[in-house]
Amino acid sequence: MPIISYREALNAALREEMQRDETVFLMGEEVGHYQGAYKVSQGLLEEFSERRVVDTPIAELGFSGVGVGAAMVGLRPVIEFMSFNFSLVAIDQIINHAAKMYQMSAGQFHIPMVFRGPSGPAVQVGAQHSQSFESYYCYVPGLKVVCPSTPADAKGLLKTAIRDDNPVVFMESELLYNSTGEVPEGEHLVPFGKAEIKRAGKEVTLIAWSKMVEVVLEAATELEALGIDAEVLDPRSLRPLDIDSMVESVKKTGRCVIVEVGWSMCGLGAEIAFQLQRECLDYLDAPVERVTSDDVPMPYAKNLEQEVMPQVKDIVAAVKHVLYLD
Amino acid sequence: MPIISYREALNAALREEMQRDETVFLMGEEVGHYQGAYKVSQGLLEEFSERRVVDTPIAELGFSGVGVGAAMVGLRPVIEFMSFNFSLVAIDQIINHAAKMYQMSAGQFHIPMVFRGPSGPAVQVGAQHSQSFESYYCYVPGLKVVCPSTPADAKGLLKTAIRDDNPVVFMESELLYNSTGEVPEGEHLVPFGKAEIKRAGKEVTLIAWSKMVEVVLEAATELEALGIDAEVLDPRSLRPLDIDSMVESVKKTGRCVIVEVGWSMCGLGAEIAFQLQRECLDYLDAPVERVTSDDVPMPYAKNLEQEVMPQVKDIVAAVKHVLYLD
Amino acid sequence: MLAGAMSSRADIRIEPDTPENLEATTEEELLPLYKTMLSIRRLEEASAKAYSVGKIGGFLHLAIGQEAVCTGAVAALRPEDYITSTYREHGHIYARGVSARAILAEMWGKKTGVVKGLGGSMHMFSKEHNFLGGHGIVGGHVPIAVGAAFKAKYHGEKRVSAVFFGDGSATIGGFAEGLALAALWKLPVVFICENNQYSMGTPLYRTTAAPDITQRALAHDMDRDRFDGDDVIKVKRRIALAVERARETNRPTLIEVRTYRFRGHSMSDPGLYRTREEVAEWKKGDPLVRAKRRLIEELGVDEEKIKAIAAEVKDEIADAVRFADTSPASDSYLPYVIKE
Amino acid sequence: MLAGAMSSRADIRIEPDTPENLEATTEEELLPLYKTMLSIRRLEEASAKAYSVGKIGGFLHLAIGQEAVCTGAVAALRPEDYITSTYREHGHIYARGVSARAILAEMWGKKTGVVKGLGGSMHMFSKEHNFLGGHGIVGGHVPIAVGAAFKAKYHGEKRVSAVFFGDGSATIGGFAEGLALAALWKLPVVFICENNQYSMGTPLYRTTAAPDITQRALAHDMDRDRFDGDDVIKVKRRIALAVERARETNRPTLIEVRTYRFRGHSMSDPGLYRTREEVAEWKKGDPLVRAKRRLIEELGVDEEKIKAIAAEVKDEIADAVRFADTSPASDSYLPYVIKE
Ligand SMILES: Cc1ncc(C[n+]2csc(CCOP(=O)(O)OP(=O)(O)O)c2C)c(N)n1
Ligand SMILES: Cc1ncc(C[n+]2csc(CCOP(=O)(O)OP(=O)(O)O)c2C)c(N)n1
Ligand SMILES: [Mg+2]
Ligand SMILES: [Mg+2]
Repeated sequence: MPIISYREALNAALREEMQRDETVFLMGEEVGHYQGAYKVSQGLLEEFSERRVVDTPIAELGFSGVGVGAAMVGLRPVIEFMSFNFSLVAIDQIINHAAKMYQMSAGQFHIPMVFRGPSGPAVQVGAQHSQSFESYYCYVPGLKVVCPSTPADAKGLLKTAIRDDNPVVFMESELLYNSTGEVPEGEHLVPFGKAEIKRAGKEVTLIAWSKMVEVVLEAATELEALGIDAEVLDPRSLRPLDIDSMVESVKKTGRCVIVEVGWSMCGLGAEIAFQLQRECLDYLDAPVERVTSDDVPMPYAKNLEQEVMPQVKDIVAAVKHVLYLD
Repeated sequence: MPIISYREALNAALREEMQRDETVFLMGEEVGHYQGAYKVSQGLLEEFSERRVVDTPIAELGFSGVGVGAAMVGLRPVIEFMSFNFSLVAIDQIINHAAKMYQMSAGQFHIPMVFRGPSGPAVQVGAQHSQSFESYYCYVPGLKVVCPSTPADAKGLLKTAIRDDNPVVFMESELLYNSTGEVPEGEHLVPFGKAEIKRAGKEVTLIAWSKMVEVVLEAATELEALGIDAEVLDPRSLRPLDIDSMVESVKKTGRCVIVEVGWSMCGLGAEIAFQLQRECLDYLDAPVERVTSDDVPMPYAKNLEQEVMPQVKDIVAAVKHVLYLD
Repeated sequence: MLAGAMSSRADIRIEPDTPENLEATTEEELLPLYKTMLSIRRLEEASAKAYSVGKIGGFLHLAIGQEAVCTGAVAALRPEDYITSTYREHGHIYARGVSARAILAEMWGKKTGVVKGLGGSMHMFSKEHNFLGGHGIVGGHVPIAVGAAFKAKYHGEKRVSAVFFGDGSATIGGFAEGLALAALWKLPVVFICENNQYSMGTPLYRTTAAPDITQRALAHDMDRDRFDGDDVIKVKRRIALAVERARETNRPTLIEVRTYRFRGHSMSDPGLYRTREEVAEWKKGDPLVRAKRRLIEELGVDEEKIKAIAAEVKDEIADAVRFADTSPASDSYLPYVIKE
Repeated sequence: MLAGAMSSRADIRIEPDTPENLEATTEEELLPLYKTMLSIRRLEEASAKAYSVGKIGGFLHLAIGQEAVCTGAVAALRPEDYITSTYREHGHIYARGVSARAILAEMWGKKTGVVKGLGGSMHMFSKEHNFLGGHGIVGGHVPIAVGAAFKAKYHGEKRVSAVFFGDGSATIGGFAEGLALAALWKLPVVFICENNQYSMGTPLYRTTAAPDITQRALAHDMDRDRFDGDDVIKVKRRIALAVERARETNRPTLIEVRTYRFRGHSMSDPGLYRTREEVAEWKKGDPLVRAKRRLIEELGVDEEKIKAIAAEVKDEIADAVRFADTSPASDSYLPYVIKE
């Protein structure tokens, strides 16, 4: 299998789906002539022309709504946010329009549409550009939410998202664009709602998605050196959420740490923790623990930014805590 | 103590704070000449003039931003959303601007500001007008979030909110505007971060806020008839959240049901459940359970709407479940 | 360097190009439009009555007094053209061909409603009629309508997207962005502002600095038109000019139609912000009265014929009320959350 | 009824009223402005260098080539007037009086930075200087600036709020709403669009249907002005007209200043979307070169004097770099989340 980057994997998914289905188009700021702010859409304008690779003005609310309207009447829009931080100015279209159209119209109009772009902190981009809004989109019935952590998943999940008949919020990680891995060529579809066991283990279950999978795997290696055998799960799609796999794992290990790069209060990890204690309270040898970013707007200075984000050491400490080793 | 409505209590808080502090002003759609879409601002235009009771065009993002700017330079804006459903078009100002200004400016500019208005379902107002976004605002460091359930709290918490030096998201319930209760006259301040025990009990802890407190109290009465002694807690402010009082109660009862009118996934109840299992896992005789609205956009038809929302019977069933009586 | 020269090709009003007898009509044309307007009026009166006895819940926004706008505009469109509207959409969807039965049953929250009781008064949709809603967020539907036009151009269809919105919606960002994108991308959209002088209780002068909404088009060198909406034929003709321009050249137009709602913003609004005299003055321009007068006085239509139409309409609405009354309650919301 | 008559008082350009010798100046006026521009240029060059060796992280947006706009505009304002800007704000905050030391230390992420290393290049604030940021969300800061003007009018202060934004920001809803509210409420705002021809890699013609941004003012009968931004004196004079109108009459103005950034959008942008020739052409209008030429050729200033200034500036920036280099790292973010 060829080894390509997360960025290239996304690019391949877009390209293949646009080749496959003439109704798929890509729209967003700098997606065409500039080849994408993060070069995810490199080469697509050349191949598909301005008709299907549409550069927009800075008007997220407007072009998201254009996507919703186009989806209602038969196109399959892929809307790129230059960053999910900017989805806040467009969130009304996602939540009040895209997510509700199918129900409000009693099934007459469905919205086969993808909202995608980088999410989460990058490096030192400050308070307004470092946020994670998974839990906002997971909250809303009518939406699906996806967060790939590897190049293979990036491709397979994006292809699935584009073929899905519902609005899918597809959150990439800017910090992963350059990461590489084996990616199947051609038809490679990763289903929603199936977690992947990234590492099998017996003593503690670690749950993470997107960029945090990498950090957690690193922590697992460190834990191994300490003689602690961690299982690592990546849900991959957050809504639908494969709680069954998590429950199974926690029933086995009896302990769980959920790691996310967003803030703690009302983050998705809280939801997972709630469901886990509901499904396997009697199996829990320790409370479900969470590692998140600190409860502050992201500071610019590098040293502070690192302190704020979940570190390997924080994960190791949390695992020791649920193992009562601290 | 005089008995007045929730609406009148809010009105009194606004009036008193505007009398007390000349920098407080109210801004929003229909707040002035129309006397408020829900008449919360009745009479204020007459008393304080157009200078301080400002009717706006339909431009939530714009006037929220005007509030943020005015707050930076010394005013204390109270921004009314005709409904928190419309806060989605303004949410960028709340999250990216109001909540972050104090930190981005390293303490130079703070934002003494209230965003208020009705929240949650009313009666048959459909998918776009029936939502609850507590968890969105609770997620964000820099914000405070308040949800009064009684006229006395409505007054006391709004006065506290207006005097707070931080942006406060103050979510009222349209379904409570006509509810009445004793309200202290004049200086009545309810602090943030202090839950209230609405009913003492020994066998199960019920947690709810806003309109759901009423429903839960009704359920508690039914439970009493069944011989089940429930304790009911209303956190009143959701951020800061008085988790200590909840922990204390759950340590006593060993069981907990959290009731909220929003959706389940990533609702605030999940966060509370997470914190409870973390703080008192060993005291839990059953998993923390939640009762929420069904995971669907709100349908219009009355019968369906009622099915979707948490009912007394759902709460009773959940309590029976955590008591292993089902 | 010298300051940039001032030039703009935007200052186009339709008037100079307007054919002489734009408002001339015939019985064949006007009579069915009159009937449509009458049906809408009666349908909304029936809704008001039903609301007062609790058969309809939630918000109910009537457009009584504004019937010439939706009726004339829809008549200027072809069935394949898209229509998107606000929560005040009963007239638009009816004019588009959805039955009074399906509309009333919807408001009654019945399974037989046009969206099975899931949407109610504010959220009606009909795919069969290319009717894209029925939306509750001010401004939110505007880019959606632009999206429908985007698709029409994408496929090279000669299909127009018409979007209705109120005067109060002309300030919000969603409208501004939708308008800008349509202008930039040259999409076949007709933006129709039903300026009924108020957004809820707020008169126009308290929502916008300039009273002419179509000045918003000047930012984009967009074509625009502005006229009174009391004569259904004039509405049809003037909007048809924009529709055909959109169809043939993909050029969007911003249109402001001046009109008036005779009742409150919604059923809970007593309308204290306007004087009786003001309402009475506007009622003189009642589009139904005007159409009827034209039929009788100008076109020599027999009064009996008009009475017969009134009777037909009465029956139609009575039948629709019975249908709504006797239809089964809406019974499920689950199938429409996620499409499998 | 007849269609509404077309009338608008908005089509005011400053030009007709412009005093004859608007661009005339003296050494006393121009020399300090030249020095400010030079300091900004050197400051940003130092930033670019520091970025390339990793002393600065995140996004770094330089305004090299645009110095006459911030410098001239700030010179047209009084210290008590408010200024709000975007992420491309180094020039504005420097011209406002914040030291190169505090600015560079901020970008270095140091405790001695103007916001203690918490904001970085994009988010600088100085309450002492009535400088309201440094904002990263396109359009988001525009209503905030309107809010500062709201407060000025609320208290009857004769205080103006100036807001800077890019050409690419003229389409987003936040800008549209901010503009509309300022017009409606007659607030003392000066909206200054720094039209540097591109939003990131997108040229103006791909972001807006009409090339003249100030046409957005026509919607609101708002005053407007539009001119080239290569001469700092012209910028100062033209903006001063709007500032004084705002101060005296609370009337807002939308101004578009045509300018050009010589470098990429941010440090990661190689600027492939423009030709070498295009950049070279615009560099002929370099505001520093122009100011220097005016000083020497028109005002007869001694070249030595200018060289002395250059040396002073060099020292100033070198000192600031040293200061930033040797300052302690930023050490806490906790105190600034919630104000107690
Ligand atoms: C974003 C948003 N803000 C506020 C409202 C509440 N609201 C509903 S209708 C309305 C007035 C709209 O006036 P206008 O656009 O003139 O339309 P009309 O009702 O007169 O037809 C308001 C404020 C809303 N639905 N959406
Ligand atoms: C709402 C939002 N969307 C997108 C961005 C990403 N972005 C930052 S700057 C920029 C271009 C802005 O161009 P312009 O307004 O012309 O200002 P300039 O950078 O040229 O000074 C974009 C797209 C953003 N910061 N905010
Ligand atoms: Mg109106
Ligand atoms: Mg620009």
